[in-house]
Amino acid sequence: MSAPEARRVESPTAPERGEPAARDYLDAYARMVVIREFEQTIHRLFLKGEVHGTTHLSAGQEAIPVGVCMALAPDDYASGTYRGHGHALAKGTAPEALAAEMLGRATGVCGGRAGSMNVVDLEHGLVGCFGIVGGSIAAATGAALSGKREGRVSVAFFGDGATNQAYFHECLNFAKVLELPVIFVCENNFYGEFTPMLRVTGGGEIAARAGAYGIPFEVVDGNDLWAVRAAAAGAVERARSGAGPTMLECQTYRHFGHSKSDPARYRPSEELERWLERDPLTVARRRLLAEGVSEADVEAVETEAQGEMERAAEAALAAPYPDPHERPATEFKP
Amino acid sequence: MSAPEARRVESPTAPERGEPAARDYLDAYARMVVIREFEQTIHRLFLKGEVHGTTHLSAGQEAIPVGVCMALAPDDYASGTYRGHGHALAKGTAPEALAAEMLGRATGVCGGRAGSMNVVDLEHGLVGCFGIVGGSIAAATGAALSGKREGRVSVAFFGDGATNQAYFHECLNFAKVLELPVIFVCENNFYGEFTPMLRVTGGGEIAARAGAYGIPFEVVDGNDLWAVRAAAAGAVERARSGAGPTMLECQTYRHFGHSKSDPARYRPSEELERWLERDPLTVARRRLLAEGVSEADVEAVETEAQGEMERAAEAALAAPYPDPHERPATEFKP
Amino acid sequence: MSAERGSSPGQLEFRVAIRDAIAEELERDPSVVFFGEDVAAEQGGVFAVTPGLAERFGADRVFDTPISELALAGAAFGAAATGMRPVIEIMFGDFMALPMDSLVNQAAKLWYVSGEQGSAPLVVRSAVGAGGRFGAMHSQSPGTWFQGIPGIKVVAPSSPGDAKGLLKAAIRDDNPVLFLEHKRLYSIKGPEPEHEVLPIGEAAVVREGRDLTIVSISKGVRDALQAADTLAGDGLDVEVVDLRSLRPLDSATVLASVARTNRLLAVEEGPRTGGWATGLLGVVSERGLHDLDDAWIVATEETPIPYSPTLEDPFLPSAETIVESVRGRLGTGVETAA
Amino acid sequence: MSAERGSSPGQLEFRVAIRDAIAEELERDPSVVFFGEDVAAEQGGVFAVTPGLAERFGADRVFDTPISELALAGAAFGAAATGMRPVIEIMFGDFMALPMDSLVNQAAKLWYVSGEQGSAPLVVRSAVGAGGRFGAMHSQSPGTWFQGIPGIKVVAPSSPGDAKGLLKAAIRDDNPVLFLEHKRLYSIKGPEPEHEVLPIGEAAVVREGRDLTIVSISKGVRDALQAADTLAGDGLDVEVVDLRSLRPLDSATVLASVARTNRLLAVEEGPRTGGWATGLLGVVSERGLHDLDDAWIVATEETPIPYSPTLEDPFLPSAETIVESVRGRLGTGVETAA
Ligand SMILES: Cc1ncc(C[n+]2csc(CCOP(=O)(O)OP(=O)(O)O)c2C)c(N)n1
Ligand SMILES: Cc1ncc(C[n+]2csc(CCOP(=O)(O)OP(=O)(O)O)c2C)c(N)n1
Ligand SMILES: [Mg+2]
Ligand SMILES: [Mg+2]
Repeated sequence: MSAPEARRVESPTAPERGEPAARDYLDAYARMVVIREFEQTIHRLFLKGEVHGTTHLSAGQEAIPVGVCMALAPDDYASGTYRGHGHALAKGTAPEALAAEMLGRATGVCGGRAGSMNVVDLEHGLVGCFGIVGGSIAAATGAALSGKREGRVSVAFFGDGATNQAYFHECLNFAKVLELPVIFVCENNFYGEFTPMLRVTGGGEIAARAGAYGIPFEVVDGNDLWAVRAAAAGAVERARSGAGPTMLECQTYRHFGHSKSDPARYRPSEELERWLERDPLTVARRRLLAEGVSEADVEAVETEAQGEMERAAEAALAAPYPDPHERPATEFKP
Repeated sequence: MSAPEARRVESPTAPERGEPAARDYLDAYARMVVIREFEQTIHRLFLKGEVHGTTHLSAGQEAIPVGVCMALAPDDYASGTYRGHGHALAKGTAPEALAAEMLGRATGVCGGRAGSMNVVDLEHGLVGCFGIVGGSIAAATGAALSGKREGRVSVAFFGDGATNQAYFHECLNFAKVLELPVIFVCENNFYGEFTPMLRVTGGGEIAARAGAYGIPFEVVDGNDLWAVRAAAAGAVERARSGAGPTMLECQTYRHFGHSKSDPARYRPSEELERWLERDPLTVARRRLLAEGVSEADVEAVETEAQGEMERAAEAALAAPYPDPHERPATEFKP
Repeated sequence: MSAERGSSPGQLEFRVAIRDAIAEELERDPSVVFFGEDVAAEQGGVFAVTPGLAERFGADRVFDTPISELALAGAAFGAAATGMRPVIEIMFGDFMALPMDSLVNQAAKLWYVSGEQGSAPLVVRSAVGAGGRFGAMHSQSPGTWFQGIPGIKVVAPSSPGDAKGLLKAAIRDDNPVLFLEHKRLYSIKGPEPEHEVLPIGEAAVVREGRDLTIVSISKGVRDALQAADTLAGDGLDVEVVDLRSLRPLDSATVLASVARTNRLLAVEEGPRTGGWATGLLGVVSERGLHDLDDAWIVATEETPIPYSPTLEDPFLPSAETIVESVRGRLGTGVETAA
Repeated sequence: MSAERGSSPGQLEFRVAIRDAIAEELERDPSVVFFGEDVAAEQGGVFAVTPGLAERFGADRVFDTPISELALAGAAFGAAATGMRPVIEIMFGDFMALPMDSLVNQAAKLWYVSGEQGSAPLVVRSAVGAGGRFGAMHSQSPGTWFQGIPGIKVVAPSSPGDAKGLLKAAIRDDNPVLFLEHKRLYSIKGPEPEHEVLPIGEAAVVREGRDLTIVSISKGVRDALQAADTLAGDGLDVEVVDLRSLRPLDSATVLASVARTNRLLAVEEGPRTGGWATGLLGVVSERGLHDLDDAWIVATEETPIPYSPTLEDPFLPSAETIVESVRGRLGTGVETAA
């Protein structure tokens, strides 16, 4: 049983929309590069013992959070997963604050308390990243209750495995019944931890599950920034206009194993290769050039992004560890 | 928003099957009458203060458990709900033991410990009735793990409201992935407690949710014993042959309010009347006569059933209350 | 405030106290919303606690939900994290295991784990407790399941006045609060509260005495008070402490009381093993061992809750079993301070 | 039995002890099945506890499931009620709130509520505990959430030998059992158990002493033993009791120990309020108050578990903090029995 090639379904719902300019895609590409660099840096730092516990890298899936966040306003809400570095970075968390969090430093976005799996960045509308599979779905559904009043949209990022969780079912139905402005973005990378999606997913069609709740859905090439953004823009429009939730199944693939200790031997090597050829960075780069962006401009943002990440990592590595005596914890908000 | 008339969908999956004889339907009708008498007796006894706490009557829904159990072997498994008197009686629990349980007597099927909402009768394959909405779905799914080894089928009875519960989603997917011999029987009576099904059920199509898991489904006229039995027989055949789970959405209506204290004012009176005209007992009686069963034979089983219930109630009322000192409870099975 | 006050003036019914608290906070603060299963229906939930609220505040503020406890709590979490103050109803406390992941791993953790960026000001109301013949799945007191969860408050009032003041405090609290309402209290009446809000985390000495401290919470406090009256006839002067919340746990009030009476009885509607009552004795023995001449517990058997009246009644603590236990433990010739 | 034994003979690794126990019971009893998330994958779960079992026993006996903890527990319940003996894995103890309804309201209640018609012989294995930098949602010890639930046993071994004997007992037990495996024990080694099964519900005096009883469970027992060694250097003769299960709670063994030592320290990896440790002190004060000269607790702060090493390390009880606490509480001039 191996993952099928991503298939693309034309959006039946997306109307004609003002397309972003090539410059916007170049910026988005830069953000994707930052995420890729971030993951590679974290991987290196993990092997050096600087990142503790475990960590789940999202390399290969960058087009999804970046494409979705292109369609959002800065004060829209989002929630992510333990594989959440990309979710946070796309939503606006500074690489340095995020890296410092991974390293358990006092300057981390959560002061070193959260670590890799549980990042929260309320300032940037990131309600949280959730170590519990499916938790992000609830958080975004609830944020959409606020969003409905405020004209804000809320996005839940989650994996294919999460669609078998209680949270998925109850929250999608809840959101539909209340017509909440929430977008359920499933990053279908065709595996849970070590178990192929098709082996544990009755029916095998993730997006179709949304249909059963009366929620419009779309299957999207999750490695194509343009496709993700377009689908997300349609969903955002629907949400803001009061038409309720949408589900996007973005098909993609993770480049690393599930977590730090996983060599991912359960994946056929042809499958991996096929997907590596469709690396979302490669796809985006090619498209940028095809759309007339110059090689020099592309290289410039790449260099800039790499530099940004290097500086962030250095600053994070230089930051102090938190001192429990200096900042005594409280159980409750006073 | 009011409940639609039950619609009937021809089973796309049910092959030609050996039909039971008219005599079998007459027996089944007798069982339906016993259930109806049981509910009316419990209602009376509740008003007299003999039944304690609360109780949920299934009058109006009798054709479903009886029709499903016609298609089962005696040692197949089933699980029911707090509205479970019909589930237990159809599965084989003696009316006297069940009535005594409602009355909190020592001779109750659970010794008076369970009461109306939590009846268990393992001897008759009733894994349990569950006060927690959705619990029955899990119990039957698990029993189907045993059933798969033993050639037995397992049935979960549950309501429309339960299809919004975590248990529904996780267990249907689980059962499909493992191709378990389980039949999910949704008794769609178009209301949860006081809230109309359509107002809290995204998509509004309960059976269609099964489709999203790749589970074959059928929408059945739940007030027609023949229709229920036929659909159940198809599902049982599929389960026994290794073809996995089936979902039956049996559309029906409860005659009483949700529980003892509910006058059910939220239901339009035309709606209630429309459904009362299609009382499953009336429907069955008419059909029996049409199929050539004599009025005398029908009356005979009616009288017999009423007598059976009367004797059961009397015996239950005469039974002693449990004495905690006589039979000290243990937390664990020794 | 509400149309349905208790008949005699100043006689506040427990369920009306709850309703009024919600209504007043809905009125006061637009960020408050209230939702749950069948709560907006004409009946106002299965215990008729909230009729009229939906009509008064509209479907944006008060609404019915699917039977989806996990989504209820999850939605409340996400809303609370983004500025709202949701009050949700989990119909029976027994169902509290279903939304528990969201309460424990989302709501309770936001404040600390986020590095204090924000918190989840939500309230979970739920009907708890036995004695109504509702059987094993509709009678439990889930307070103890949550007492050990840092970040969530667990409140259980024993009187209408406290219910109103504590619920208003809970809704204004910036942290998640479980608010447990004993079913057998819904119809009792009592005076209006003296203050608009009652701070969460303060136990109350509801009766002063010199010979024995009985500590309880929720309905148990009423039983203890009744038992104290009876025991007064024995010449025993009983002090009664109402914990009012299991977390925060106001051990200081209990310790101060025990320092005066030197004897402690904790009465819990729940099993002894793993309950809050043994924990309370533990706290006192850790910090006040030398004040303690005696300490014990009245609790339930270590089984699920039975249905039959002849099983349920003796299973539960009551004024009678408290009196019996005190007499048995202290003897008739207890040396009193008098 | 297993291919992957610890390198030196007789040196049983904790994770292998678990694996062997499951394998031996699968072999012995055809009604035993084992399922969970990624447990049948080549790796044998995220802690590499169960590699090889799927290959050896086949997909009918050992299989992977969807990420559906509630269905896992529910399916285990229904299977157990109908004659099977399912062993399931809930990957991290923190996820135990998701299946809790099935465990509490289905499995734990069947025996009693059915009037003893049958029971639910299932085992829920789960990796618990902090110290691995897994953060607030992958480090909790949910034993206390379940300690107050009649009808379910809560077991947590501290050594490979106990793990094997207790897990085999759990699988043969006719009741539901939570079997909590501390992550930081997986790689430790110890002797094979002396007996095939170790009865559930019996605490063990793992070190005898006359001056102070330290009670703990799971990894805490190892910390206590290490602390006892250090304190021996101070001239303090410490007895260490391993509870081995929180329910049933073997208070008799603790009471007997305290009757000898007159001092009790309970060490819990979890918050003090609502934990099992305060409860244990409570049990002792109820039944052994007059044996007690001192009693106290080493536990965690009342917050979620932090990620950063400089926060997590001091947050957790350890041999050092135990020693420090004993020295602080008893002083250097503690009057010992010697
Ligand atoms: C409720 C819960 N169960 C199990 C886990 C352990 N776990 C972490 S990630 C994961 C796989 C998730 O797969 P998917 O949803 O597809 O997301 P992906 O990791 O592929 O991004 C599992 C089982 C968890 N964190 N939470
Ligand atoms: C988990 C849970 N939530 C809420 C309830 C309270 N409750 C009991 S019956 C009921 C309505 C159930 O509706 P449905 O599933 O349609 O079954 P019906 O009562 O119509 O047979 C509710 C909300 C419960 N018992 N369990
Ligand atoms: Mg995945
Ligand atoms: Mg219904």
